[in-house]
Amino acid sequence: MIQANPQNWYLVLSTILFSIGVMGVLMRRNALIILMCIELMLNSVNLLLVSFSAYAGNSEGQVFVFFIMVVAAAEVAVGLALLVSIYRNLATTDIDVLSKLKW
Amino acid sequence: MVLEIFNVRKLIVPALVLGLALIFGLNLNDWNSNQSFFNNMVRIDNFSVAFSGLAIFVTLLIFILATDYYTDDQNHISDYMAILTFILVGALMMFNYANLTMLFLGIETLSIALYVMAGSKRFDIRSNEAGFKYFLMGSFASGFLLFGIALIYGASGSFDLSKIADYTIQHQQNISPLFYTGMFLVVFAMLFKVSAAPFHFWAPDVYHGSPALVTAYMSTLVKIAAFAAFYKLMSTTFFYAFEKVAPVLAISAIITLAVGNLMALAQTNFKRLLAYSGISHAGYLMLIILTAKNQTAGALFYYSLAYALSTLAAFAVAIPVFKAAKSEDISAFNGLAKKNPIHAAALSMAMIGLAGIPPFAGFLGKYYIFTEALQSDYFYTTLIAIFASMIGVYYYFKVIIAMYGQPANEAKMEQSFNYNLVLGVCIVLSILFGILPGPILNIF
Amino acid sequence: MLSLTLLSIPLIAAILLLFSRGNLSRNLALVFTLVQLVFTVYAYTVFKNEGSAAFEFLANWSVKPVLNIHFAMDGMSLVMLMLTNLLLPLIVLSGYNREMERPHVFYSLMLFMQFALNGVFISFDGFIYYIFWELALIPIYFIAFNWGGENRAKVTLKFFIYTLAGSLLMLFAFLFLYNGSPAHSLDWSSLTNNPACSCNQTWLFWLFFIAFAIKIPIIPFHTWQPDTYATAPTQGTMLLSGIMLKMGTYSLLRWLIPVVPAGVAEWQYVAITLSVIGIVYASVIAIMQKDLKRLLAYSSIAHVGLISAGIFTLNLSGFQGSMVQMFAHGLNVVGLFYCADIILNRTKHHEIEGLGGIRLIAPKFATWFMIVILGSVALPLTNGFVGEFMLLFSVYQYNTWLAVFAGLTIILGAVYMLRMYQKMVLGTAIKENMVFPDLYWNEKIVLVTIGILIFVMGIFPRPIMELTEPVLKNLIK
Amino acid sequence: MIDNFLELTKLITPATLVPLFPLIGFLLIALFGKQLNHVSGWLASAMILASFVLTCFLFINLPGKSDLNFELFQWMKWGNITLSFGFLIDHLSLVMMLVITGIGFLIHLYSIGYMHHDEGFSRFFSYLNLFIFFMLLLVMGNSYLIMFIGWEGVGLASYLLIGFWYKNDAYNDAAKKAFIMNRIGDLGFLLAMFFMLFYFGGLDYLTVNEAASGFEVGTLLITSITLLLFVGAMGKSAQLPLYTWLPDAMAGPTPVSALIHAATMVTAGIYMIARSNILFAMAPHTLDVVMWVGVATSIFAAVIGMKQNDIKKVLAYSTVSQLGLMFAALGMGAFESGMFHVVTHAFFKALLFLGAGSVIHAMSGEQDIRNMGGLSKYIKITWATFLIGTLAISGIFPFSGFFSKDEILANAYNGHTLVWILLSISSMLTAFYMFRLFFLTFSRDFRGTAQQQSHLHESPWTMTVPLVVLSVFAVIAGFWGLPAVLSENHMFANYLAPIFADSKEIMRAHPHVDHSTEWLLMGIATLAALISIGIAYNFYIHSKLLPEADAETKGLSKWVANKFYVDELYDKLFVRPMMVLSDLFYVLVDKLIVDLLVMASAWIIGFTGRTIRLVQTGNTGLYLFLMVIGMMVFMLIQLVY
Repeated sequence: MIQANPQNWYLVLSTILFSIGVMGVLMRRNALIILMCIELMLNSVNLLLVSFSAYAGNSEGQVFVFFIMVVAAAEVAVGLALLVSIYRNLATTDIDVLSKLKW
Repeated sequence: MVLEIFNVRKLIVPALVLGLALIFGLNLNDWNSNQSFFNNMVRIDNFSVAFSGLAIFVTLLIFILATDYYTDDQNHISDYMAILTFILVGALMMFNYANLTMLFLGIETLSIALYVMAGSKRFDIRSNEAGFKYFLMGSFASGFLLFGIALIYGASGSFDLSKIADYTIQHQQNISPLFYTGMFLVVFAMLFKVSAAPFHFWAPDVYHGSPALVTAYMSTLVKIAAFAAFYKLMSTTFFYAFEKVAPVLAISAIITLAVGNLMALAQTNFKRLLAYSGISHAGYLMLIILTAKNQTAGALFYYSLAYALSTLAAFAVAIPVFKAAKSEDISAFNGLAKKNPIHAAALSMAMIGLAGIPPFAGFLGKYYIFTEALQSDYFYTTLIAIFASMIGVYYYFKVIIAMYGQPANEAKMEQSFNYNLVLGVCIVLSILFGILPGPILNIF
Repeated sequence: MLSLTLLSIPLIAAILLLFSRGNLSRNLALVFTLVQLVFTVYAYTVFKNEGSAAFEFLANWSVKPVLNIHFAMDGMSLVMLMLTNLLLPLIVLSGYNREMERPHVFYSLMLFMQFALNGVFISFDGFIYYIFWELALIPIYFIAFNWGGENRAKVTLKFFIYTLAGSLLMLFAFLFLYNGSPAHSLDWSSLTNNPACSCNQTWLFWLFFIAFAIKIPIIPFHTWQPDTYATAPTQGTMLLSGIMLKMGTYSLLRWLIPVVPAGVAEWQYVAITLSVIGIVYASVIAIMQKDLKRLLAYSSIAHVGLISAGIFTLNLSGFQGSMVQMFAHGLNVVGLFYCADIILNRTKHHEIEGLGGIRLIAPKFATWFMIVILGSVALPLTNGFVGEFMLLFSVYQYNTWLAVFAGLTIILGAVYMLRMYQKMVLGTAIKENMVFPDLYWNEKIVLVTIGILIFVMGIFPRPIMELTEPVLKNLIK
Repeated sequence: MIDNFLELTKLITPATLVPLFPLIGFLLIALFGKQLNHVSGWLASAMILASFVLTCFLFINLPGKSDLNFELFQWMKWGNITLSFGFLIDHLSLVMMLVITGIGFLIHLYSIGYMHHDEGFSRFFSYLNLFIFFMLLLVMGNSYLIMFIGWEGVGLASYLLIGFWYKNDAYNDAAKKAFIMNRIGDLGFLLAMFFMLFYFGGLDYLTVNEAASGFEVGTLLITSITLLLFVGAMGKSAQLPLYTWLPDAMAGPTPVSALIHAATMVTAGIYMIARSNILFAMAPHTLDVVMWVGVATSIFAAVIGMKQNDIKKVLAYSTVSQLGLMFAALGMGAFESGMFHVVTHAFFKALLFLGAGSVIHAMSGEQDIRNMGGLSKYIKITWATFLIGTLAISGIFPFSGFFSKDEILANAYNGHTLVWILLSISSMLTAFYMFRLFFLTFSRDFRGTAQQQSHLHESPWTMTVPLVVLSVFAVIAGFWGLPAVLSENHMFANYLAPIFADSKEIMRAHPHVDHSTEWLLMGIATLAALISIGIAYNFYIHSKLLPEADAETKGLSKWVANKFYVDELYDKLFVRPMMVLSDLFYVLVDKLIVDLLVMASAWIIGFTGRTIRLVQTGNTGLYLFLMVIGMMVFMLIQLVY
């Protein structure tokens, strides 16, 4: 299936996805959306790994994807917890507000 | 290594300490036994044993500090200790990895636990901020790390360090641009982890906002782990592609030195000061990464040890002082010399050690680094590093001046055996290794 | 082994002193410094003066990076050791009737300083030398800072960073040499036998030179010095001016000249010119100084300017003269600062104006003060003359006009010293309510010892010259 | 030869003891002054007497024309340079030693009386002994270096003694001034020694003279050396332009003025040139300089002396003037004449000073001659001896000054007519102001207060005996050097002949003036002196003139009375600028420029730190953005590479 398309297509696609994620992180100010953008970055990596794995013919890449998914889940859990905590204290999810620590 | 399931709260720390001591012993047992486990996911060699030992030792000291640090917060102590232990687990993985998967897992285990610890003062908005900032930037960097790993995988077809190295050897003339891009992304991510410029922005804020004990842990164990992992990567996997990345590393080292030392000058918050000092030390350690081709693990280890000892000693004095003064500013140290001359002297020694002045281990570490850097012909980088250490003296001595030159404040500092124990151990070892560096310097 | 003994006595003493209190610490410090003096004298008596180093101690410290320990003594080291270990008991004794906080820490730092200074003078390996060089800085910083006068935090920090900056330059030079030497050896003999490529010697020279110039201090690297001398407690100032700045001049002879001979030869003229300008410049400034300790500080700059000028002439007169003068200046400046301290301590008045008539009530003090001043203005038959004669002669050998210019020191020195003496000690204008008891017993011992040595050295300078002659002759080659 | 040698070695111990006695005296009195109290005066005198006796012993026993040159120990030695501590006893040094110990002893004796009531009695004598010690070193040394020790040492003693009454700041200033001006000269001396050490390889007279003979007459080197030596002499012997310290030095007790600032120390410069006669003989240009400086000083000081009203100041300027005369003699190459005048001058000037001291003693400290007068009635011995001194210095036959001065004038006439005229004028002026002084002090009526009058008394015997002894010598000393017209045997010149033989050869001395001319010259000199005395008599006895008060002095005489404002000139030219320079260096250069550069570099670093710190805004978005920018830049760098 995957091999039906040239490898570079996957590369370009996941790079574009990754870039979208990066741009999202950079441009959005809402912490939740940023979180989602990071997820997007991670998932673009997943796609890339899977495609590489398929082309290279070994399964290591796919195993790695599972790790990433697990870690991403954990990360999101922690991130959301922190976000909740912040929301409780500040009643906002705008990351620009988080600038008490500076200089 | 799973030690978090305890009910008797008071016993947690002693038990953990005991456990750690046990692991420390077990770990040493592995000296000179090169083995690999789990399908070559983990490899134990002298490098990893030494650094594991160091990490465990640091954690041990941190735990000793933790007993008294968390006296007011007994309810969550088990959680804290567990998470701290997780950080150690992550760090150990970062020393032992033989596979990029393990590197990734180690970094994430360590980082996620740290995000939590950084934000662990739930009702303190600063702590929240620190945790969340760290989390955001950390996972952002993880994204790059992963993308880089993926690209490397794509180019070399493996996550295994030695196989990747083989790939670079076999394709010396035509290494795929994918590989280089991946390598750069991984290097960037590692630079982020070691808080090298221009990826250092998180460090001051996070160190500043986190609870002091976590800051101590971050600035010692986490930094050491990141550097050890980075070093391993550069000295083995990327060994043959090193020349490609060297200029970037050199520039990064220079900026790091400049930024860390210059920005520290005007700091008033002690933790923030140590954060910048940590950045500047990252700059010196970057010199070791720069010379990784020459197998300079000894320098890395010695410097890490020296740095960890001095920093821990500083925190062992600072934490009770902060508690007493209810402030984390340098002014909290005002007049400490009158109230607690011994503590003041110890903190002075720690600061002098950090500044890299003999007879403390910090000096010899720097000396070693500089010799290696010069040997690899990083002439101007070394010169800049030397200038940077001149600047460094100023802000370290700011603390000393506060202790000896300012009138004492009211706050009374409580004495605690545990703090003093850690302090004593750190200072004694720091002098000892400064005077008798042989065994440590030539460990590898 | 003797080298190690000389190092260990003050170190052990420094540690022991931390556990003593009050008067006990003073007595202990005195005893230890005297023991150290005895050992030094013993070293002198058993030393065979053949131009090579004796009492060698060699050990490997670390394999990678290559660190070696090499202690030894030659004539030059011995002279400096004698100076150090002779002055230390005097300095300790000078503090006997002074109130101070935490004397045990103070004296412990002082002995630690002695340890470091001894180390500097017997180190024959660049690395270990550098360590001792830096080590000496820490105790004096704390002495000056903790027991200092007004504005101490700022002043001492400036001092510390300034001198450390210089040291780091030297460190860089050593690192470079380490790297350049095939065996990675910083041993003195290997450095001198295989000098660096002359293409590098220029900047190596400057790195070393600036490091030493700051310590000495040579104009224009001197601005830390007057402030620090004025602020530091007098005993600290004695250490600084009596011994520590000799580290700089000694190092010129020990390290700079043999290690980068081509660089020295090339830049000799700059170094001499700077030194000679420093002599006149500092003397002129001293003339109108209002603060006593500051005046002495500038006079010290002038004197050591002559020493360094003599050293950079690279002839035997200059080398020999500098050794004699280092010893002499060490004694004199300690005496001068002690006299200053006696005045400051009793009158709480540190300005030259507004005091006077001390001679009326304290004639003994006035007399000994005068004797020390005579040594300092280089009256013949005092120690100052021998050194200055040889040094000026060496400058003359280099360039006649420079010698004329440098020779102004004998005029200007008299001008500022006598002016100060007249304003503070002579006359009748006694400050109101001034209580000025004449010399106490410890003050008497210190000043009389110095005073007698001033003449003994002035009349019999030969032992010092004989001690250093073989070493310095080798240096000329 | 062997006999000679043995005889000489026997003399080493006494020769060494000569300077040792005063040193011992100094140490004893310095250490035990309090316990010794007034004994210290006698002790000190005894020490000098012992030295004097030993010197006489040496004088008698020194065989023939030989000299005693021995080394005590090596002082400094480095490389191939050896500087030893040794003595040279020859005729020249013996003459000086005799003067120093002889007159020194008398002045010590005198001081016992003079200083009797002073609280610093024993301190005074310790200083005096110290002075004698250094002065003996100066003349006995066998090298320039030893001479330099004495040279600076007497400077020190002079400093201590001028500022003896240290409570008075003006005295302290005078002492300081003396020391510093001497040091200016000393620098010249020092540099001369460097030249000698460098080119001749040693500093002892033998080496120097031997090495110098290898050079040609008038070479730059020898000229430089001699000029520099002369700078030293100018400082010590108060010649233009370094003379201003000597009048101020009268702040010291009067015996000090007599001993140091008239008889011995100030003549060190003449001794030095006489000692270096070979060098100077080889430098004709320097000799000219010496001569003209001497002449100028002689006239200049004499003019100032005419308008001084302080009894000691008059004598001080007369000393400067007489020293100028001696230098003029040296400059003409008449070394022995210069030395002869040193000796005679030592007697009569010491006599005059001691007499003045006696007057001041009688007047309870008054020094202004306008407030004296008629003292001849009260202090007869002083009056008589003072008269002898005044006649001697004025050059009246047969007093000693006549002979020595005449010798110099005769030398001047023989080749330097202009100098002869100028020196004659100077002599006339001297006679005038000395008799002005004499008349105003001793003749006419008493002009002081009644209280002073009631205290007028003759001094004790310890003071008068030295006066009498000195006056005897002031009379007879001239006969040691009778001019050729009166005697074939010039004892003094013959005695010193071996010393100056070589230099005479180098200079190819002028033939002596013939007898008739000499008679003529003597006549002119006497006549001139008598005319001056007459004028003085006319002014101050006949017309009963009095010097006007300071405020009334006007015009030229005000200039003269104020010493041509030389002190003020020096103050403006050197002292003030030096002070301004000092402040300028300190405030502007040191604090503002040098230190500012240091602090500015620190500040720039700090400022950079404070500025770039602002990047750390705390905004996560910015951080992330910067990180990405950083990555891109790094990638770009990589591509460029």
